[in-house]
Amino acid sequence: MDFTVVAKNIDFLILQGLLGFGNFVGGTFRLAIPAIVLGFILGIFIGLARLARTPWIRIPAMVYVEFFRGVPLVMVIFWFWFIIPLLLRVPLPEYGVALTAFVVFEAAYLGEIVRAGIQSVARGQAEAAMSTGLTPAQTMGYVILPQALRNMIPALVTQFIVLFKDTSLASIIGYVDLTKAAEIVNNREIRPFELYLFIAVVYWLCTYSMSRYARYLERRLTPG
Amino acid sequence: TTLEKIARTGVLTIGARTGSPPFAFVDAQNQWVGFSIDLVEQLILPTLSKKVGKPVKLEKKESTPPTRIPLLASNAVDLIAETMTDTRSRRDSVDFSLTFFVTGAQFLVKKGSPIKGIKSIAGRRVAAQQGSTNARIIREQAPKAQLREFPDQPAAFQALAQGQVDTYTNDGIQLAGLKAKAPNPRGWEIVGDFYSYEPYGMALRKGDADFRGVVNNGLMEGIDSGKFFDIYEKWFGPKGELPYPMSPDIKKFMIYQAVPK
Amino acid sequence: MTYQFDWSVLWTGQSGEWLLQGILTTLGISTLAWLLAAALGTVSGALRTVPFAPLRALATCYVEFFRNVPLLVWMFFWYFAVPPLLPGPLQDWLFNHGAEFWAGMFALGVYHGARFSEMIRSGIQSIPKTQFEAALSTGLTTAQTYRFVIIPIALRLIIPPIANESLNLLKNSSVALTISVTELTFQTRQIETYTARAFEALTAGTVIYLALCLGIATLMTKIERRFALPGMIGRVASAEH
Amino acid sequence: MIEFQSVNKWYGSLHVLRGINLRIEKGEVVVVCGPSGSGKSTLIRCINRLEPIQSGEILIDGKRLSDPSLDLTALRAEIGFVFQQFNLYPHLSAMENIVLAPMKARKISRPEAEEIATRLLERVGIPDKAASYPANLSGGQQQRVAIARALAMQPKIMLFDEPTSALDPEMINEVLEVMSDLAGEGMTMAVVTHEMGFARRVAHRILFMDEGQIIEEGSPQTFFENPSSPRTKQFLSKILSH
Amino acid sequence: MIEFQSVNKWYGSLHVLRGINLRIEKGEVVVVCGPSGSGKSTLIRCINRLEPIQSGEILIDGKRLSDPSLDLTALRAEIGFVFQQFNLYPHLSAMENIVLAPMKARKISRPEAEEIATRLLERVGIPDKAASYPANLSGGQQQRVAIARALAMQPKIMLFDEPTSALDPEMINEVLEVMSDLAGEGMTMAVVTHEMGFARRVAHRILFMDEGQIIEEGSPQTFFENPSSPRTKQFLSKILSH
Ligand SMILES: Nc1ncnc2c1ncn2[C@@H]1O[C@H](COP(=O)(O)OP(=O)(O)OP(=O)(O)O)[C@@H](O)[C@H]1O
Ligand SMILES: Nc1ncnc2c1ncn2[C@@H]1O[C@H](COP(=O)(O)OP(=O)(O)OP(=O)(O)O)[C@@H](O)[C@H]1O
Ligand SMILES: [Mg+2]
Ligand SMILES: [Mg+2]
Repeated sequence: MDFTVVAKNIDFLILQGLLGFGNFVGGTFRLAIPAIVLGFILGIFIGLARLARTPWIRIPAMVYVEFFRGVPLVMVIFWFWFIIPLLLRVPLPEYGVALTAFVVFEAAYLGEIVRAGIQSVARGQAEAAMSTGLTPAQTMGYVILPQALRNMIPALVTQFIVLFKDTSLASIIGYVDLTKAAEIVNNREIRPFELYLFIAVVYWLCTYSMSRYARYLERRLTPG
Repeated sequence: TTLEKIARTGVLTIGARTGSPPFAFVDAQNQWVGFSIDLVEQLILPTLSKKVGKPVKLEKKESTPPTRIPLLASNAVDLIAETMTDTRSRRDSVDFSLTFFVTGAQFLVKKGSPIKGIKSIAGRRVAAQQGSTNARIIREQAPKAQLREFPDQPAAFQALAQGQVDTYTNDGIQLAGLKAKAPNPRGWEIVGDFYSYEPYGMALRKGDADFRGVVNNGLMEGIDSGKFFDIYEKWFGPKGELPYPMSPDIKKFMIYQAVPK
Repeated sequence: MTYQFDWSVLWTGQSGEWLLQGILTTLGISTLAWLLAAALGTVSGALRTVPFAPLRALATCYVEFFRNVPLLVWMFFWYFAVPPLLPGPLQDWLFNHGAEFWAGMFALGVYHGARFSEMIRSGIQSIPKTQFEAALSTGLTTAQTYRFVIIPIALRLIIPPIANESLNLLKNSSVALTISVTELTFQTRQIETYTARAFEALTAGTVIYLALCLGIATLMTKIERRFALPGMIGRVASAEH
Repeated sequence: MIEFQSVNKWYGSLHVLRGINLRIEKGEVVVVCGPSGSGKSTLIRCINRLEPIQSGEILIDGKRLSDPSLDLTALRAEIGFVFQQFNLYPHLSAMENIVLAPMKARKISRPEAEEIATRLLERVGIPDKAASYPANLSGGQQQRVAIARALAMQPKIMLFDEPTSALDPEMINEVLEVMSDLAGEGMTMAVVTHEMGFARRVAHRILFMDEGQIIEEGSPQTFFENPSSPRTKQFLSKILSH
Repeated sequence: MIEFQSVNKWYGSLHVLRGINLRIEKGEVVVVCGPSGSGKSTLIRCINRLEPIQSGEILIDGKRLSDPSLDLTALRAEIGFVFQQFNLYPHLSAMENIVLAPMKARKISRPEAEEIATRLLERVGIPDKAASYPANLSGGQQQRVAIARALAMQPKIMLFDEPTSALDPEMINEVLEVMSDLAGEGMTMAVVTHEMGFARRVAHRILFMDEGQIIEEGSPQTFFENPSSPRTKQFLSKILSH
């Protein structure tokens, strides 16, 4: 074990790989954070659509979810990277492709989380809100979602952790995230143990602190 | 066509690898450099600029064995400049430029290994790179070998170093690169005759003769002017990234490729 | 130029055989890994709810350690780091009998076991404490209470999230190609290598995964129906929390 | 005020309301009782259309609930509903629970809404609990906040579905008192309850439901002292005996 | 039979049982009542050590619960416990709910256990529900299965924690009747309940708890007609008034 290889390349690994500052399009955080935010927004719509009464809203949402949950993410990235430009006949930037693929893919999972979160709020809450004269939209916005959100936190964080680690799959299209950065360094230095151990620790620190923060958030958001 | 597109945008996009020194790799300064990148930058780009009548900028995207053909097909890149062997079946999908490097497959073994070449690998565990022509040839010519395919060099080399496999086969030049980088270069040997012929060419979209002409002209002018050999010297010469002198045969082959004006 | 599709590459030559072999390997490694994950997940999930703190801590360590590091890293770990620790003869035997397959299986099983564990824990914790007490007070031991009451109920509550996670396991088995397991994704790449037909090969891969996943999902829904707690079908969605 | 005209309702194949005809006048207090599953909850939930009906008609102040042009949200604002399980919003304080609907549905300014809320909290006897979250209130206090929340919209009608059955015995009276006060002030009320003391004291009329039908109906006096149906007698004997 | 000797229990800093001294004789039926949070549940849960105590001693048939060599599982088998929320195993039928413990803890063969279970189901009045799952039983039926399940281990003592408070009014009597029968047969029973009719009819002794102490104790007659503490009077007035 010789960790000088890590010390020598730490700026590349952290700045380029984790944060996305450098010569290459990349950065684990730079992809994971917008992807979860946008994916969550899309996921809310999908989750709501899955609960809709009208079949022509519900069924497409269901198909969407089932489809994307049945396909490996690598395949989705691949399709977005190659097929869409082929159809549109314009090359797309890697970052845009990677982000779109993640958002579209994650939205299927996040949509399920949103749906479960909403369903976990007692039915009586919606009835109580409607019977005080709130519109369905107001009921959703002021009463159901705030509660659902709290219930969703554990599942959301788990998903975020998954996404955070999955960004490494974007390397298939040359996106330089933490794993890819380690791979690049490894290609040059051939010290896989030290490098992979190091990124395992970095991943672990990031995800573990995320799940700790989530637990704190959950407790803070529990009234009383 | 590609030329029209380049004329319009002023950009040539190439696909290259980040991890196959010295053809294309990320160096210690985190710059993306290498032999095949230099060829494009110094030989093809000037010809191209002349052809379209304005300066052309170079852009690089990463390509890997599974993505390089789709990258071309989807117009994401215009030219693949990496260690891609020109084969007949690949010519069904893409066109190739002139050959810019020639090598052949060999074996990397621990010093003192009984493996001496493709004849002596029956029953042995052999690592190869996923998607490479070598894996395919081993399968056909030495069906008794136990083949293991790894997606990248370091993983395959690791498997070899740990004894998971008995040998790693790849293009001789790649093995030489690997050996030079290894923590203990003297502990390794590259053995066997070339059991395959691996001419590297640059791939481009099929049926785009004009663009191919420009690429080939660039290479030929480089060969004519000797600049091609200077670049080779820079990367493969005694002071280069990976010393690997060009044999007289290959040098002749290169020169013969450059047809008269 | 437009790309000319040629679907025949999927059944001419060895492609069909490769795909079939890929499917079998994918199913094989996933099934074994699933069994391992289910066993580890059930035990550690149950341990995380017992009143005895050291056992709980042990199980928590397992979960936090394994699920927070990318699977890829675990693949390397089980393939490169573990075999050298084994006794020589076993090492040789392994290397000659598909070490990569077993390493991949362990990586998948242990990683997803940690994720199963979380679900099983929350399933157990969603069972009211008094249910546990009711069993104890009829004279069952703690172990019997878990065995006959808590775990059977928890398993039924968590079938939907577990079904989901099982699909993830199946899809994640493709990561094993990094340690040269010749599973489905590997084989689609193989076809691509031989035919230079990337789109066709990838389409085949996508469609096969989709079919496998949908097939398993349908099966899971059946199991879910069959084992649903009478009168509780609607409630299970919240078991994730 | 409230009128049911041959109302029928099914859940799937289960016929839960069978040809209900009923008029509740302005200012009237009606208590509904009956065995479990007889359709009491369903009956009052139909009044503000938390449940759709399959045939017949319900009219509120002469407006038909089936009218597609009816503004359901506005109608519901006029009808307060108090649930057995309180259904307070757990993420909001008592005060915020009360002011949410006036502010969002009636567009009343926050200070004004809070003033109303403060008055209502006083009226239900817990002026000091404005800042507390539901989780920190006793059941009786929660139910009183729920009543205040319903009253904040100044409804014309109040519906109660077993408002005391989830409460500890000591807390039941607190809530019944608030309800008696409301009745005393002339609020139109429909109350599902088995608190026969309350029914006797406050109700103008008692309905007894069984299997989706109203099988007995009358003033408290005749209901308790002289029920006509044997089913009612049996029911009363059971719930009054313990 | 059951003896509490200066028992103290804390939840963190909350002192829930304060120096409890109590003897329940064989065959005695004791009813425990008191306001919510007064420690009634905690008191009876300590008897089969579902809750540990911090000081004092509890003895069952002269055996000290604190004795480290005590076989807790065997002890619990002798003490039946019936919960407010029934807590039937939702994945098992009524029959299977009952036979599980005899088969696993007593190692009785299945046919024998089923015979006992059939007899018990008859005794609690639902012989026809053996194959039903809990979700398909009414609350009253579920609670009767729960009682049968506890009886299947042939306990010497039965503990009940508000066994009827989650039930619909009509179903309460079904359960109270089963309990009265048990008491009539000489079972030792400790019952937390607010069913004062039941207490009056069945109890040999009534305890009134407040803030972790037993502040009143006596026969039903003196308890209802002549309570000594003002707190008891106040409590009785509230729960008897509605
Ligand atoms: N959403 C629903 N779907 C299907 N059936 C339902 C639904 N809600 C109620 N029911 C059934 O309709 C019948 C009447 O229910 P309702 O809740 O009105 O009874 P209730 O008189 O209020 O009884 P309780 O005293 O138990 O509250 C019952 O048999 C019940 O099981
Ligand atoms: N597990 C626990 N942790 C902390 N405090 C508890 C716990 N269980 C009960 N308590 C508290 O102990 C006190 C006594 O509780 P207990 O359940 O014995 O009351 P109770 O008389 O049965 O009330 P109720 O009539 O509401 O059932 C209450 O203040 C309660 O909040
Ligand atoms: Mg009801
Ligand atoms: Mg209690």
